[in-house]
Amino acid sequence: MVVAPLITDTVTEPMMLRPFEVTAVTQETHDTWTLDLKVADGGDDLRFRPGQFTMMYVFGVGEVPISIAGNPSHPETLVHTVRAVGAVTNAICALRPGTVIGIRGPYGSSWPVVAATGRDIIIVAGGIGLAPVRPAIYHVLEHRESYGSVSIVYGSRTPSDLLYIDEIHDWKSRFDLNVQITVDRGDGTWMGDVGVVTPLLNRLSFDANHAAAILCGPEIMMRVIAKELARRGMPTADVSVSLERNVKCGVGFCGHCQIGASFICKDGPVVAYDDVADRLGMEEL
Amino acid sequence: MVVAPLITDTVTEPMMLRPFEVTAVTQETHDTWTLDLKVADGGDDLRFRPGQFTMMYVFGVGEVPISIAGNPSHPETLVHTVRAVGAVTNAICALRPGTVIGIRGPYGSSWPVVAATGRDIIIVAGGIGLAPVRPAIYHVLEHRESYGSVSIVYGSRTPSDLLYIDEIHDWKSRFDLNVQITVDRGDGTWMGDVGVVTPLLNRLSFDANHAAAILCGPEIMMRVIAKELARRGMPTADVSVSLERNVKCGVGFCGHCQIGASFICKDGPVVAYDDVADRLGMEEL
Amino acid sequence: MNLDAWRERSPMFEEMSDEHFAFLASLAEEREVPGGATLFRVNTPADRFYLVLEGTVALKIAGPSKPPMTIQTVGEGALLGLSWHLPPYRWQWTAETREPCRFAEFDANEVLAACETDSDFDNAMLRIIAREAGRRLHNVRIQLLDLYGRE
Amino acid sequence: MNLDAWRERSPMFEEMSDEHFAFLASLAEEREVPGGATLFRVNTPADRFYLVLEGTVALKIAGPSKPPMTIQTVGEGALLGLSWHLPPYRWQWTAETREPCRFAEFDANEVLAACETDSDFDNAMLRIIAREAGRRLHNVRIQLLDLYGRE
Repeated sequence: MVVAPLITDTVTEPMMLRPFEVTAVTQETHDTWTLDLKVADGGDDLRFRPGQFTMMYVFGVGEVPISIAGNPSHPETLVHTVRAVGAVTNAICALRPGTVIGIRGPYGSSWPVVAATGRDIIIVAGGIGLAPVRPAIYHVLEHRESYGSVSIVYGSRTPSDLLYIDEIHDWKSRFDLNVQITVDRGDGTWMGDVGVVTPLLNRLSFDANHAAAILCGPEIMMRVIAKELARRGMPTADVSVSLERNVKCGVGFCGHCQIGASFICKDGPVVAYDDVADRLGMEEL
Repeated sequence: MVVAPLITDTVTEPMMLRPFEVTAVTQETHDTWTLDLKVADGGDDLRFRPGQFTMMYVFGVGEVPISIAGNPSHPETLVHTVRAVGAVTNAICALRPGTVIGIRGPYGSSWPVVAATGRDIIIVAGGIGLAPVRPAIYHVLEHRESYGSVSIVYGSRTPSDLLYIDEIHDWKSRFDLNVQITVDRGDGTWMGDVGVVTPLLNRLSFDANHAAAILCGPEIMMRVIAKELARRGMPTADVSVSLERNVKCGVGFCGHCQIGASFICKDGPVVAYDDVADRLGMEEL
Repeated sequence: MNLDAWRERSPMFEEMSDEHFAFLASLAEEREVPGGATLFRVNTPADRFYLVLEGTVALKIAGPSKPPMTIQTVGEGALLGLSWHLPPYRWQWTAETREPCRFAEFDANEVLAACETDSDFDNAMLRIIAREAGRRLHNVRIQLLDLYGRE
Repeated sequence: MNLDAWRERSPMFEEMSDEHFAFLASLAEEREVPGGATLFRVNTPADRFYLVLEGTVALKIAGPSKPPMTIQTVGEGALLGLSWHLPPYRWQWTAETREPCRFAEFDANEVLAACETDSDFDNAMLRIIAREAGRRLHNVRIQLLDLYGRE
């Protein structure tokens, strides 16, 4: 299976900023919000492939790259989940319905959900990393019959840091999904698992030679999971990871996100673990 | 060595509230402040023994028991270090010089620093637990020649959570003190130890049969340290711990801090580890 | 008990010889425990250990004035209990079943007696315990990194 | 090397027989390392281990886009390096001296070869490693409790 960078087919004017209106804001956790947006220039909806990102521009404050967290088959609503960690993301999280911001994109490579048709799917997310994989989950669930076993493993800091909690309950309730959730620190009421995500992989059934893994989260987590999947016989070429980097222009002009000969904004964020281990020296982690 | 509860000899009218004026406020960490206070009714300074506490009353807000953190030989300044964790402690930490609050006390038993004359001294504090032992440290340092080896072990969450950082540097610089500091989580600039306090005990030299240990911090920490000291041959009767409990009246009237047949506010906060292991079921920790 | 199917699904005993594993399995007692039960209590003598066949167990610690905190959960395929082989031979945590569980239970004294008489078996058991402790140490250290927090 | 004085100050080897400890000590090479030096790097083959005679060593981990974090420091009296005896036989962390250090250094292959030929010695080494890993596991779990944080 090849997870080669794909040319983005949806951006004709890569630097064009389009106005989007915030239509809904949901607080996910103490520092993370989900925004629904709709296009405000009367033009086409923003179509995207799972794993792609946009550049979100708050007028007068600044611009940040944020992965799209919504459903690719419902492009009429652009969904972004944002953690307030800096000036721009704080401004985004403080937006209220009716405000208009600028959006460029979508940019970047995508999760190989189409190429993985017919395979077992293993999705492992950590923390805010659930947001970039949620479009892939939507895709797989809408085409559930096209895949073998589907497993979702999600690790979080505490129970109150879990994103999309209602959806997680829906996913857990299904018989055709194996959903495993763990937190680093429980609390008095948490009855789920506590500990790192690695041991949860023992609870998954998949055919290591006919599976695709989608990993998104802290780099150390992705490395440990990739190693464990390799130990269970999975070729590392079938493991995709998403990298977050210091993306500024989104189109490979500015060089801010350059690593080796590549640009995250053009060749990433989704890459095969193979490439990452090599190019980013993740084996040195 | 006996660490029996001592009758407080300094409070003649146990419920009497005396006005104290805040003379200085120092921020220690992101959530902890140290207040200097002086008596505002023209009466005597508040004399105390190391380990004792007062009831601090913010008019109109409420009252909390707080250990005295100052120097027992300088009672002209009453020093309290307070962590802002509730309504009253938040109000205390927001006080500014010139404000007057009410003080009752001092109450409770004290560290056996006098009884320990001639012995090696081991002081182990965790987190905010350095505040209640600081008067004992002052006493020991002012009578340094009356003791054998003196060791201070202090564990903290992060480097920026260390209390009294200037004083810690002074203590570390002395040749007649063995000061060991560790944090649970380092940061990029921290060049000290990282990890739990227990292994640091290996770096202390003391005569297990002629020593006194003073422990103040989370109960789990005190228990682990007490066990390690026992493993090194120290009688548990020579180990004193300070308990924080839900003290309301300070004089054994109200029953809020009652555990078994005793009241923390009268029989504590300083008790022999022997008694605690038995009475509080700390062996069940 | 026949634990061969369990063994195939857990990588833990892959280095132990079939003979040693069969011998160990012959010492197991099957045990079913309802959810919410206390399997063992912190600081009491660690005289047993378990292989988890079904269900999840929470390792907890509590202080007299604090609510219990769950340190870690262990599920199917896990070895539960290392303290029977490590000083001071007392449980470091309290173990509570999260749901109905099925275990292979071992009497530590029986296993230790077998270790005394057969140093090869002793060696094989020690190797399992060293590796399991090492693996958990690595996991807990990663937990400690607080990976999902803000940078 | 003569490590008897060191042994007396560290409880780690108290269960090992004098003969086995003397044999182990005969395999040691004394090594002095300046402060700020990298002793070993994460994910490289773990072919050595150390007893810390003097100084402090930081165990660190880093990602390509993150500054290195110190997981733990180990000082005089510690055994540094368990990975040489635990799969996948690669260092789990990077070790960096915090100050000038003195070590007893062991060639893991030499020690493992001795273990192969003498199962009693193998057993004694395994016991040390299991206990050290168990002890550290307990310590790291306590670290994870975040005892000094707010309730």
